[in-house]
Amino acid sequence: MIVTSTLLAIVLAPLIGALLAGLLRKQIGRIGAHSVTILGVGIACGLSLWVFWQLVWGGAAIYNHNIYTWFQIGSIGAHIGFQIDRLSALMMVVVSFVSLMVHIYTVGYMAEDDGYQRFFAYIALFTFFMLMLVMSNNFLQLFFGWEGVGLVSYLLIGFWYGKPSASRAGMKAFIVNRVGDLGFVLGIAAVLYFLGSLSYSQVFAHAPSLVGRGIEIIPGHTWSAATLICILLFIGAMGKSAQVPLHVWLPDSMEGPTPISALIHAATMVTAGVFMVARMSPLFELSTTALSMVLVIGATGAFFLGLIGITQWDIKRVIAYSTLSQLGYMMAALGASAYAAGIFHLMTHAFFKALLFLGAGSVIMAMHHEQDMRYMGGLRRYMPITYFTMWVGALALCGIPPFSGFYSKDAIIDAVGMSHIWGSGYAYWCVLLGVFVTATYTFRMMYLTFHGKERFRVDQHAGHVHHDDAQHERGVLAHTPHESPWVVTLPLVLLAIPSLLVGMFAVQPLLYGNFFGSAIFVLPAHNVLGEMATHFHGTLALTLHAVFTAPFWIAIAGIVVTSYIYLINPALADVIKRALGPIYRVIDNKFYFDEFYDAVFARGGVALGRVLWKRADDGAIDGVIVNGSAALVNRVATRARALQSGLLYHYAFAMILGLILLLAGFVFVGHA
Amino acid sequence: MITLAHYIVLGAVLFCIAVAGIFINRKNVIVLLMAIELMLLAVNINFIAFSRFLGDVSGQVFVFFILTVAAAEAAIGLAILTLLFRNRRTINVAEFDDLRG
Amino acid sequence: MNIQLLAFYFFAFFAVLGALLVISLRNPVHAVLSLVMTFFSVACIWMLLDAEFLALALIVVYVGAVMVLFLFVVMMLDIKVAAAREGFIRYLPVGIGVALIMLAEMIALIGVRAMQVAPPPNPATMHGESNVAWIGQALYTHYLLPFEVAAVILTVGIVAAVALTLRQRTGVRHQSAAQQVAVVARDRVRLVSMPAERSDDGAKS
Amino acid sequence: MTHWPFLSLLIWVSILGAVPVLLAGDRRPRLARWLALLVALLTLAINLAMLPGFSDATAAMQFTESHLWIRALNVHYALGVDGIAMALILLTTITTVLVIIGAWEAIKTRVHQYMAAMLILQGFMIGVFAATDALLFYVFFEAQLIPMFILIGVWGGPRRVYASIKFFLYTFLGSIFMLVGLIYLYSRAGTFDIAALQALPLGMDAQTWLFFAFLLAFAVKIPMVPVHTWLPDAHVEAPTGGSVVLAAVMLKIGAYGLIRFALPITPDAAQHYAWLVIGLSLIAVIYIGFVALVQEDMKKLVAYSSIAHMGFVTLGLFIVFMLIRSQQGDAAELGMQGAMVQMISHGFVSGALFSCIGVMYDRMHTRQIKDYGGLAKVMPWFAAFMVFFAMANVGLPGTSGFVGEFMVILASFAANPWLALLAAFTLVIGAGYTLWLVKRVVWGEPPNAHVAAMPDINAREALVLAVFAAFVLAIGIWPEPLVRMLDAPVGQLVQTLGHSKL
Repeated sequence: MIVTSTLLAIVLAPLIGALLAGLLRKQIGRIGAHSVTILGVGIACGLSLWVFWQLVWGGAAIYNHNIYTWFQIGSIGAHIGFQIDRLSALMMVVVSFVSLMVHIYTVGYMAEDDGYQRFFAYIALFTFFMLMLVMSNNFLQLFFGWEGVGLVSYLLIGFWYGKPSASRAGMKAFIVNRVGDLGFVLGIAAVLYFLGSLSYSQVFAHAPSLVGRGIEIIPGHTWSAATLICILLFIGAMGKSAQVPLHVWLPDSMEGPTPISALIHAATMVTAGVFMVARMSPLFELSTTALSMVLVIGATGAFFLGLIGITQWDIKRVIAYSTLSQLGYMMAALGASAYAAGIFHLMTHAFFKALLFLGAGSVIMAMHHEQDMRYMGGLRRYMPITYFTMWVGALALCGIPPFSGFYSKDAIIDAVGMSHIWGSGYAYWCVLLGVFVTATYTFRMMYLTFHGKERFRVDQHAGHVHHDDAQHERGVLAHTPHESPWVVTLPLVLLAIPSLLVGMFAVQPLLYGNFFGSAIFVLPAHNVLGEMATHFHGTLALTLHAVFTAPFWIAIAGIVVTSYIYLINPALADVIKRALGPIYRVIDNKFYFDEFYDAVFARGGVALGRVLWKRADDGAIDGVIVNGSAALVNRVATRARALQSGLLYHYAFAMILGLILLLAGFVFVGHA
Repeated sequence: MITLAHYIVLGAVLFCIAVAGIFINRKNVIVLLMAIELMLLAVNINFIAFSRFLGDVSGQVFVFFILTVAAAEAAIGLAILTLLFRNRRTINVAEFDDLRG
Repeated sequence: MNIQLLAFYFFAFFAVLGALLVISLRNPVHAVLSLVMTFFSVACIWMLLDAEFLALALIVVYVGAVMVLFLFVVMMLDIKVAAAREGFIRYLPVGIGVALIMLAEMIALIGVRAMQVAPPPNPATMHGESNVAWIGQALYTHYLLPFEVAAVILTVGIVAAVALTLRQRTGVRHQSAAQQVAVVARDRVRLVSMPAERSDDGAKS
Repeated sequence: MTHWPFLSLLIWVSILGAVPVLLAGDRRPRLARWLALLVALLTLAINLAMLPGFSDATAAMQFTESHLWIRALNVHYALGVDGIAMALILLTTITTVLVIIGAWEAIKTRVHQYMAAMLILQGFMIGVFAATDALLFYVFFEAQLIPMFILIGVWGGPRRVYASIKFFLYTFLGSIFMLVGLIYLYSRAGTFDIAALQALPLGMDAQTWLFFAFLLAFAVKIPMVPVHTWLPDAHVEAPTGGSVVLAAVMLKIGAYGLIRFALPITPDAAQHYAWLVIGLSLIAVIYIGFVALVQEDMKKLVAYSSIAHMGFVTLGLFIVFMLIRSQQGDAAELGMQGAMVQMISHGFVSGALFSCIGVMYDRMHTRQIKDYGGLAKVMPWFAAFMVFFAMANVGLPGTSGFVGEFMVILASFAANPWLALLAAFTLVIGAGYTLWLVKRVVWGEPPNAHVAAMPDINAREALVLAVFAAFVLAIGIWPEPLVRMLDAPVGQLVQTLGHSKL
């Protein structure tokens, strides 16, 4: 039995922790700050697990109740409430667990930072918003959480606000997300317009009525209502989940502290779009057009954004592009109607990507906040725990059986391959080639960081000024790198466990066991997972069968090539780079998305604003109309002033003239 | 028999003479003041004539008030004149142009 | 033509003549005297209109007070007649022209013929009272407030005239009895305490 | 309860309360401040005392008073409030208290006159909202120009004379047309009673003329594009308190006038020309958004953003006509509610933002964005408030700024998806200009020693900002109480607009 007070405790515990840490930061100090927030998130995590257990094994019914009315106007009502089914419960567990890990990790990672309490307040607040998002039973609250996590993301990317690049990246993230939200809000409006409610249950109940309804967006051109709604909602997901072409904010978000990159920009927030599309499956199923769009955009991201990862030198940016690529995989799964596969990959990805990021953070700490892989190498001797756990994550990311990533990614590739909707052929090639790309950038990163020879030197006299990057010579460390403290390595280990195992245990129930029940709706015609289930003969068989499939060998090919280049023949990398000159440049410049946006939208907007302000507002309205009329009055008055000679007899004369005219008027006009 | 027209024409004639006086004596404030007195007188003739021919006392009462105000006006006007003359040593209206902006 | 009409023309002639002289005479004193003549003639015409009270008031108040005031001022001020007459000839045609146009218009407006009405019986005597009583009745009942206001205006006029022309002359020596009486000893004598000189210096030198 | 003349008390306590404040004189600014605060708190208390007796179930006027004022013209001193007016009066009384606290140390010259002007302004503004007689409304409407004119003209910045005259003439120009309209209505109805005027049947020609007369009068006040250019100048030159009241309350008077006059008196003309107002509103949202983006003066930026936000109010008000035409009563009500909530919310948000700018101005005596930076480092509490209000300005869910915009966007989608798209564009452009401001002012490193030495907000400033924040948050998290208060009159208004007068 799930009761309201439990759910309230889950969302409010992190919020209270955040408020205490944020508002009373002087009073409670550093220890107090991390204690209250870890306690709050711990409560949320424990209760989420309990709720999950209740739903899956305890036989509890789906919870769907409103807590209070947000507004009620006529028949249009907006409420705050929770809908807890297996989908949201799974998300709650993932979110609160990863968040808890990140909280613990942060104790070590941010130990020397001035904004310690602020940081804990932010991430606890993030947990609150994210839980509100996944637990919502209506679109309004979904949007509340959606924007809330966006806000915290903005604050956290710009956490080191002294750095101009950080605050700019935060702003960029928020504004690009807002472009997506524009679509999302319109999507919500469309849902309300066509289906008359904001509550999931009512919307989904009425969803079939959308079939056949259309709207004339352009005169003479009728659009299917379902397609319109889904595309608008998906635009929102594109912003939040960083899909092409709204992905540009995510790499820049690496300006934020590393725990944030793990929590927000890999494991949870960016997957909100995936979660949302899965939640809206009853709507998306109605529009094959929208599904095609999801599929094509997701698959494009999976391959092309992964390519960029190969050229990056910043360890966090490599993982960031990897995240973009994996988000593309999830979206592609959704587009192929394999919602469960998408969510499955979301879950495994949350674990192993958080692991990779936190591992990268551990490396960065050891390297005294140096993120450039050109100054690393050979670190495996100094930090064994980080090294091993990161390899777990890397192998999971590449989809090597039996690591968790294998099960989810394999399912996605199969599902895309089985899909028959428009664009599925293209998408299949993208996701297949994506496997190669993934293996390449992952192994490149691992080799550059942990293997090969050390490309840094230790100088006891250098770098006494710790955070002063300007005077810091690159590649020179004050101390030998050493393994991180237990608060950092503990989360690594705790995350490595599910990264390794969760796939194995979850693949059967999650993909083929109708785990989500009514939470996800798939039309029989689109049911690729159902089709796949017929070929499914147990987890072990699946794992062994992997050796006979294309993705496995593609991944192996990627690994072999990368190993050869980075371990045996490092000079080859430059040869390839030169050989692929123009293509390399395009990829290295991230397909020129940033340059294009900056020139067209950022500078174009400012230029347009300046023209409107100076020309239209100050020039036309104020200059011509407002001040112009004042000037006209002035000119007329200057003329008229000549009449006021100041000489009495002029006035007397004027009076008499007036009198004569008056009399003449009476005489001639008549005095009847 | 004296008709109403007689009185009114007399008033008109006096009024016009006063107007002409204002015109031709534009330099001499005293004559201007006297022309104004003449105008008031002309108006008063009309009032009294109408009062008599309409049998209404209001006209005569009004003349009474006009006389009062005219007396006050003459007193103040002359006082101003004296003041002006004391300060400017002239009564030439053309030189009183302080109102000119 | 009865005697009344004759009297009217007689007084009207002198009134107009006086008016013409007012605006054309060179000497201001003469002009004022001509104005007196006009006022007097008009007062007589008012008599013909049975407005005895106002006729007498005109003579007493106007001729007796205001005109004399004019005369005072004219005599007091040393007016340069030549300068004041400047432009007389130049503006004469305009003045006459304007006056004639106005006169023509007024007469046209009056429509002389339309007003060829005989005077009704004297309203005052109809009520069995004199003209003075008749006006007085109205003035002290119906027009009481305006009457009081008129009184105030006159007072203000007097105050204004005095205030305008009053001036403080500088450089005139006169004694102020009030100040003399108000003097006290403290103001005259100032006691200054001075330390006594030591004679040490003197002794040394 | 209702036999107390609460509304008269509100108005006249405030106006007459200015007298002792004035008498405190220039020599005793402390006394003047405390007296003014006392009067403001007293008005707030009276206003709060009205709440228990106020019923949100009815659209009828409550707390009504009526006395014959000018017999010859059948003008009444008639007061009364419905939910809309009540909400706005509450906004007024709360804002005034905060403004007086906010001006505690910021105003140094002629404190007593400043405080008195503020109180008188409050009285007049309450009068505008409470008047149920058109002529009384007009009198208050014009009267409140005077204290504002003085506030800008005396305590303003260097170009205060230009700004105050521009402000005065602009508004005056508009209200002349309203007066003509009212006189015409009086000649038809023989009364100035607003309810009677609303019931008056009018032909289409008369409605058209009247509609444009009212529109011009109130569009200047709101202000709508293209008669908005007085607002940036007035804001830039006005003292902080003046800006706060101007943005928080006075702009609402324009929209309130539309609700009371233009919409119900001339529904058919409004219906016919709704496209025009909707077009201008969208221009306000987008065009002004771009203009706000490039402002270098913080106050100008917030002023332009006010115009954009008020664009949502007019959009919500007139979208109703398109929805009524397509038989979507609920959506129409949603749009109008959105406009109302947006009004109240904008009152708090813009008031708070101007207060924030005032806090900075008191320390640095400049409003240029380029003079600031890195406030998060030197004034952490202030930075927290500033970011919070910026987020409210952006329309983040959970703040009041979101509620109204959300409702209006939902409603306009029902009218036409393209309208919703253009309106929702504010999500992006609004975030653009607000966050860019925040980035340049709050984030980064302090650009000079003066900024680095700025002290954080004191308890008094924190109180003002915290109260603003509390309201912004409360409306954002739970708008239902506000919506309930507005519901009955809004519902009735939508009903009225549905019936043609022809």
